[in-house]
Amino acid sequence: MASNIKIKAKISGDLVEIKSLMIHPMETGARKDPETGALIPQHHITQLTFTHNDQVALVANLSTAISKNPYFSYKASGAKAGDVLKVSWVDNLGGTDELETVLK
Amino acid sequence: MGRALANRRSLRRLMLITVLIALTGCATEFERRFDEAERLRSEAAAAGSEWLETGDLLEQAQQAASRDDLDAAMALVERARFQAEMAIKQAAHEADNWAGRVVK
Amino acid sequence: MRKAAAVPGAIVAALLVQQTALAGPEEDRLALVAHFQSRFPDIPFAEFANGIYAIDSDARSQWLEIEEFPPYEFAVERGRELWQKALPDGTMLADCFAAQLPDIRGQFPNFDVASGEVITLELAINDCRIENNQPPLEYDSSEMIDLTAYLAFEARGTKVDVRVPDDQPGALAAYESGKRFYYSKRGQLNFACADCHVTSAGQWVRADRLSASIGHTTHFPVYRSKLGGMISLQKRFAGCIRDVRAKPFELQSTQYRNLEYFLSYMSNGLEWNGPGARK
Amino acid sequence: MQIGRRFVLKAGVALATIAALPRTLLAAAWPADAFSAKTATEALNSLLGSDQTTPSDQIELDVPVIAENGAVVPITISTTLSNVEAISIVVEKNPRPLAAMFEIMPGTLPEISSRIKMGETSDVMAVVKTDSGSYSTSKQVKVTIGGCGG
Repeated sequence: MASNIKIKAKISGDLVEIKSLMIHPMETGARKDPETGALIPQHHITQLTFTHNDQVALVANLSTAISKNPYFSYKASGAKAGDVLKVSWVDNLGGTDELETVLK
Repeated sequence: MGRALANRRSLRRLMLITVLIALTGCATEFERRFDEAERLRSEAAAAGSEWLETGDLLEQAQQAASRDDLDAAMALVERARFQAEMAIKQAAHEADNWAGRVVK
Repeated sequence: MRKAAAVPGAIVAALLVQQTALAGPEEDRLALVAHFQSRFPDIPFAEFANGIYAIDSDARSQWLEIEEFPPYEFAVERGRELWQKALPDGTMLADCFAAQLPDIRGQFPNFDVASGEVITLELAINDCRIENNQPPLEYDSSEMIDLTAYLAFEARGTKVDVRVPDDQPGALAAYESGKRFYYSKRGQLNFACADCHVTSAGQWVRADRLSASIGHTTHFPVYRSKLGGMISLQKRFAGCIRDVRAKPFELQSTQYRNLEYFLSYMSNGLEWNGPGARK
Repeated sequence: MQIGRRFVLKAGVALATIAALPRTLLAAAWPADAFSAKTATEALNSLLGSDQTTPSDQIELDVPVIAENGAVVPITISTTLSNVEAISIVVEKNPRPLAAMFEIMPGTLPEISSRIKMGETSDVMAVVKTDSGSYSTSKQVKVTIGGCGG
């Protein structure tokens, strides 16, 4: 199966720009199921962590106000080809996902 | 052809209703009007011109009738009939007028 | 046309009626392109493939932000995996198509002489499955959407070139039926597709600006932010028809396939640029 | 990292606790109180210990004037302030105003983009926490109810 996290990284000089997209419903808990009328329980990523070669680069603490299928981008210095980039998240229901990629 | 068939079908239904009236003495005015509205709805559908709610209105009318809320049922049938008639008129009007709108 | 200007009105009217009856698909298309180019003189023809984002700059910049990393990329990836997976009897979907991968999307819609019907990409995919003893996919299933998203992605950059063969009266009839659908008012609100997307393109309906007809079919399936998911072109037809408060038709009904045939022809010359992202 | 982990293994105690809370080693815990706050003031108080931030023109907040769709509003925040520790997004009129808080580690530039949800037209505030205080800038984003496309 295809991964539920995607990463695009672009190195220019010393800088790397990292873009990431992941599949997650990011349910607010206020939305109703159109068929049953029942509230759909809150379900959202709480913490998303980016690491470069095991060093934490960015931690995103999130609420349900992040759009469904979340997207993030940031830039970091001191990056070079061969560096290992890892993205991982945990959500409020205990779900997790992660993806590791090597910068090219 | 289709219309003749439909007429014959509704004639048969009318005969059935007459028998029912004779047997039960009940008011089947609703059923008569319902069938008429349903016939018009399917005529509009055959012309590819049925409106969004017409079928739902007829369904709601049937539900109201099964609750013995005859006033509501009649009002709903009336709205459905009106919509179906308008949709048929619309289709006839468009048959003569659509081509005039084509950009030349 | 210029000559006609000197002729009395009634004759002009008669000539116009006759012209309408005689206008073929290519005349229709050129007239529509000319209509939009005179309405939006600053928009290059190729840009119409981007729909409303060709017209509205604030919306365009938001769209470009989404395109930085569009959620449809997941659909494309899943579609690629489905495409590369053999059916149980060993057949590849690709075996059913005569064209190379980038050209498959552009082969549809077309008119099939044998069945006398318009064949869409979705129909062709299901025909392939049925021939190989597989159940057809639901038209709005994620598998179908993913496959069409992948084929749309592979077709990027090729040009729309829908054919209505002169020697096929059935093809012209299907085209004409789609055209009639597009220009006929329907529903409680009494709107034709063309009322919004030809006559009023660029104007506002409540908080939305109306896109132009040409380019409407180039970028499907699309990821709708509003839905948080992908939808097909025909599902979008159904949405528009519901919006004018008419009863939508079944996906891949004759009505929708003929409409797709007509409307795709109107986009001839533009690039296939699916899958897309829309609000 | 590597040494720390080996140390824990050697210690042989509290292993389960550490494993259950790996992120506490990496970053602060998810600030539940700030995220459940119902006003921007409460959220900032909880997050920064004060709702007072210094308006700064060294923060660039890029958001649309009119959101195409309130469910997906692109946002980019960058700043030339130095020693940035965190960047937060506060949507004042959302039921829970704090949308996100990004912890910027050394080596990471203070420039992030995301896509957020907005329930209605509101001021959107970018709050930058540095080692010398909290700074902010705000912009209004209009959210409209769609016609046919929306």
